Amino acid sequence: MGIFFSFSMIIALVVIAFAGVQLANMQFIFGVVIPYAAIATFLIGVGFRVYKWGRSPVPFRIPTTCGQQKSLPWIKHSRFENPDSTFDVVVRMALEVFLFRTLFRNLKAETREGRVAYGSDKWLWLAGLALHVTFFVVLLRHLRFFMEPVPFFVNLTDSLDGFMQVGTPHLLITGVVLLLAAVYLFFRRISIPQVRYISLPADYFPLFLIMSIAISGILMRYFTKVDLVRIKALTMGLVTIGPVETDGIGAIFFVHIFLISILLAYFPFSKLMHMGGVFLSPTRNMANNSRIKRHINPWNYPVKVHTYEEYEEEFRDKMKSVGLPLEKE
Amino acid sequence: MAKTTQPAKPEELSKIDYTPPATDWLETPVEFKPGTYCHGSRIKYLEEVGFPNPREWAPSDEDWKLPANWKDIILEGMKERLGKYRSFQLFMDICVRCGACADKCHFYIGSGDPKNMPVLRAELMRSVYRKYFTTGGKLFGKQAGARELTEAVLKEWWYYFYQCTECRRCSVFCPYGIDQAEITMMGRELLNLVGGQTDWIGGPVANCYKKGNHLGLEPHAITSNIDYLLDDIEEISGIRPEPSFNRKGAEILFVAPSGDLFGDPGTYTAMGYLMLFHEIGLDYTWSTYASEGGNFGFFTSMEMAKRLNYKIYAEAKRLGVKWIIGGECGHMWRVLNQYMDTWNGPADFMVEPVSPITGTKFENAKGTKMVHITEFTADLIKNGKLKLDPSRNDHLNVTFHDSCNTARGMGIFEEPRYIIKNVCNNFHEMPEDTIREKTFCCGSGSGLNAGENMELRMRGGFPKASAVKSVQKKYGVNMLANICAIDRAVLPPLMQYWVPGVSVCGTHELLANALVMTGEKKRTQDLRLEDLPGIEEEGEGEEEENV
Amino acid sequence: MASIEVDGKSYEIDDDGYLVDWQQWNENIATHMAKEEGIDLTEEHWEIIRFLRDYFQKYQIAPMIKILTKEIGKTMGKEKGNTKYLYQLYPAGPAKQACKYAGLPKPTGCV
Amino acid sequence: MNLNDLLLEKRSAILQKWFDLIIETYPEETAKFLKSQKNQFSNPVGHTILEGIEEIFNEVLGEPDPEKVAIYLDSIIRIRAIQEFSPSKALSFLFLLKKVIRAEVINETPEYHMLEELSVIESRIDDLVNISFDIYMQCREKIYELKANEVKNWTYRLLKKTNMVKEYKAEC
Repeated sequence: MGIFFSFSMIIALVVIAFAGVQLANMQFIFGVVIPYAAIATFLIGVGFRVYKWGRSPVPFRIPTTCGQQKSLPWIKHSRFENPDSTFDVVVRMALEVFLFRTLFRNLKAETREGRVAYGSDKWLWLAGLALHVTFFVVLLRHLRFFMEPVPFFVNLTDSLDGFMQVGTPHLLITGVVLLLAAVYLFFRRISIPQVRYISLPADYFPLFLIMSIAISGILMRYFTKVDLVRIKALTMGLVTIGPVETDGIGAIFFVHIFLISILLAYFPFSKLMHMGGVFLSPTRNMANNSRIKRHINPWNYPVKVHTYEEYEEEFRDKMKSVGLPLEKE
Repeated sequence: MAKTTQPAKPEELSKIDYTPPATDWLETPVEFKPGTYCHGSRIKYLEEVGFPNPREWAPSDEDWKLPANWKDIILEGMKERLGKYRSFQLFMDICVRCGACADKCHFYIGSGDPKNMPVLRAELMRSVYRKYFTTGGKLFGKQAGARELTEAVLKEWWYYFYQCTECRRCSVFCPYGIDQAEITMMGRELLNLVGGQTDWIGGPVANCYKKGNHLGLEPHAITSNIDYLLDDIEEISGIRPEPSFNRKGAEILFVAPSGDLFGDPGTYTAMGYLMLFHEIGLDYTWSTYASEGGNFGFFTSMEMAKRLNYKIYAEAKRLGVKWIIGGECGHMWRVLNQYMDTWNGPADFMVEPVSPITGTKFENAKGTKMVHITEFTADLIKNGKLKLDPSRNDHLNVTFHDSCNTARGMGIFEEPRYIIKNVCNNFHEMPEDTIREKTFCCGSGSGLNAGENMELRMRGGFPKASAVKSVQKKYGVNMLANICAIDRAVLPPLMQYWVPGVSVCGTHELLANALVMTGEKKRTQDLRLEDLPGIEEEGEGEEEENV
Repeated sequence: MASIEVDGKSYEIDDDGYLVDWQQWNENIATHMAKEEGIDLTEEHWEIIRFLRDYFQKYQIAPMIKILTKEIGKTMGKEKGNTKYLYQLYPAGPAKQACKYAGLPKPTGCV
Repeated sequence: MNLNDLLLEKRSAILQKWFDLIIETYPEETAKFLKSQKNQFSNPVGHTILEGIEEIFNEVLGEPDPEKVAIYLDSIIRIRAIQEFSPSKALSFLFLLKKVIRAEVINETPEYHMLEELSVIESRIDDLVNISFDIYMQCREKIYELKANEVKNWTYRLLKKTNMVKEYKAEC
């Protein structure tokens, strides 16, 4: 049900873009106005969300320790699973962000009846990593539309990406892998009942969005052939906020850029904010050194307590009967 | 009285439908079946510490006698906590429902109830958070996974937030480290605002506030209990330690969980402490005022936990001790390691802990000035300060259960293992993904070790029990060691049900069994006054001669 | 909260059947409870109930199992006074009713 | 070919179907988890059921010796005795075997000579159900005993000593 709702939303967006450009030739709106608005929403939105998280203090130091603590000198301390210094924390975060360390956690290969069987999360780790890495590479490659002269590393990525020299223009692996990863994650979400049971429409919408962006991108590159020179002019115009003409560019491009604008605009309101969240999560981004250095809680207010004097007052005679030392006889 | 379910009527029996109702989780209301929830807290316990809305109620009642404006209280409380805890605000926003945590919770594995999946236990709260705190939730309602806060939802919170032992195994497997224990703590804090607390937690909190420990042991009861323990120590070793209480000027204050002064097998561990400290001639004192290391207040609200924890530093300051040793307890050490200094510190009236016997500096405790007893003892053994005869434990085939809080809230793995390996000749580890940071919970932590929810405890403990069963079958393990008072209280019934033949003990009971004390007589019995291995053959009529 | 009727007076009991206010206890409550479960209380029985009442009077908590076995040993003969023998003989004795008879609240905490 | 050989030949298909039917008594989401997660410690429930039904099926085919089959029946029943199942649902898994075998036999061999062999097999399953009732009661009684023996009541267990001595003598 949630799936249908999200899927129909995507179809509607594509139709709006296509109709808007083809029939009402609002190229300017879709090509310039909407992207600017989307980028603005993205920046302000993400900024506000991170600010809102940052505003709430971290009252207690509560890392989840997944390894032996720093203890007696002769006991081996597992530095990156139970960090006690900022450097170790940075390494732990890096492992988390770049290699998805936690999803890799229960990947112990067990041989059962002669067959090597991995824990169920290996596919999630693989697809997740694939999606994020390829998405990053695709973004990197797209810099060539926004920078003049095109920096060397962008060209390098381009050549690396297409090293298989297949077809003209060269088949770029990242685009395809991105689409496959998104498709896999979508099928995983509907095939595993536990995940399907908990999925909300807001989980399907970003997946469909990424898939449609990838498809429209692939269409543009290999099938419907669009005029790159004009597109570069438009994108450079966007970047330098200079004059921009939008005629002579295929509708598919406007669909592509409209969907990307939707993704950017939707980003701060959605679960995609886990990008910022992972860096702020108190169970990962803190060292387990609260016994070494006192962690300050900004709102640590005094509380009503039961003092020793009150305690002795109540039990004085019983304490005296067993010879316990007393403050007041 | 809780309503007893009548026997099923004939026509009910005939249509045995094998597949349970497949309603969406937002709609399936909670059914309070006896054995799966704890009694509601009684008036006396709430009044004693000033918790709101003390009244007569049972969770299975239709009317929970909530205050009229309970909904505003909860939402106002949630708003306040979102502003005070970044963890709460973040964990409400960044879950992507990837399902990596779904099958990692021992309650889900044992009960099969989908709402026990950590992600769904969080969604119970998130769905209400979205409705009242996010624009998307307000606009799209159910489409955005948001729902009204009704009494049925509050009952669902109560049922599932008291079915999570805050063991944090899910936060180990979550890519963003979302910690369901934090969400459960916030849930329990909100429930406490309207009087939603269990009796089994309310009692210890009231006792600890008034009398210094969960059991309500008064000063002379503590000394009397310890006297009886000293009698037994004298009977098996011929030596009678003389512990001191509330003694000013002692070098070290020793704080243990009060469960060790009352219930078996905890009392054997307490005997272990007494014998060890006597043997090394430690200048230490117990305290009848700060006679509780544990903190059931931690299962009600942060403020209550701080009010109970206050006593340890206050007593250390009053007695003028140099530093503190903490006994074998799970939740106690989560609170000490991550909260105590922040609440009631700085502990600058004490010095950096240095072992008077070996001179070792405990750098990892120089802020809080409190050392775990296994750290202290492991250091003693490493420096050869204890004379040990492991053969006295030869009749035991030991495995070690990593308590959740010392494992995931602190990271104590090697210290207890080092001790056990030095005092027992037969030690076997349980399978790799059931121990250390991936340890399965005993199923009864965070105040769920009541009696009335025994079925729930058996479900929660089943994954750990199946790990113990596997080492029992493979190596013949017959003793499950641990370093937590609740474990010592709840693992025996868990073993009786799932793995008969395995008994339970604390680490320092094993140590004291093997400890050769100076001037002790020939040991014929262990701390449980049972014959040691190899004694029967030598015949009963053995006259005592000094070893 | 339920309650029980004894000689025309009603006494409150909690969900597990324990007397809520232990001061209210008197001997015929115990007899009433025992009769309800088909057990008649002998003199030896009363002796132990009185021991528990006195202990609770003094310490405000139930005695530790070790204390009770020692005290039973003194009154009922040495060989009955050790835990191993008693656990063996009564691994599943109806302890719950005994606690109700003596009308004492249950110890709570890490036990 | 008699029924036993047929069942032996179809052994893994029957076990697979029977396992699926048992797992379907759990909520749908959990069912897939119980089926897919092969690790014995991440999914002790599924593993115990799988291991148990294999042995039970062997017993049903061969001459069932009560001790051995009781161990495996106990391992499954002990779990279902504390889960969300009513007694009838907890023991329903044995009747499911009848359903699977009957389905297997009917589409295999319509002739009637299988009938009395089938009744032999089904009567063995009925015996297992009888044993299962005893095991189920033992598990439930253990739970109540554990409840009664929670440490809070330990202290008074001895109070019953004098009565127990009298009752004890009366019984034996």
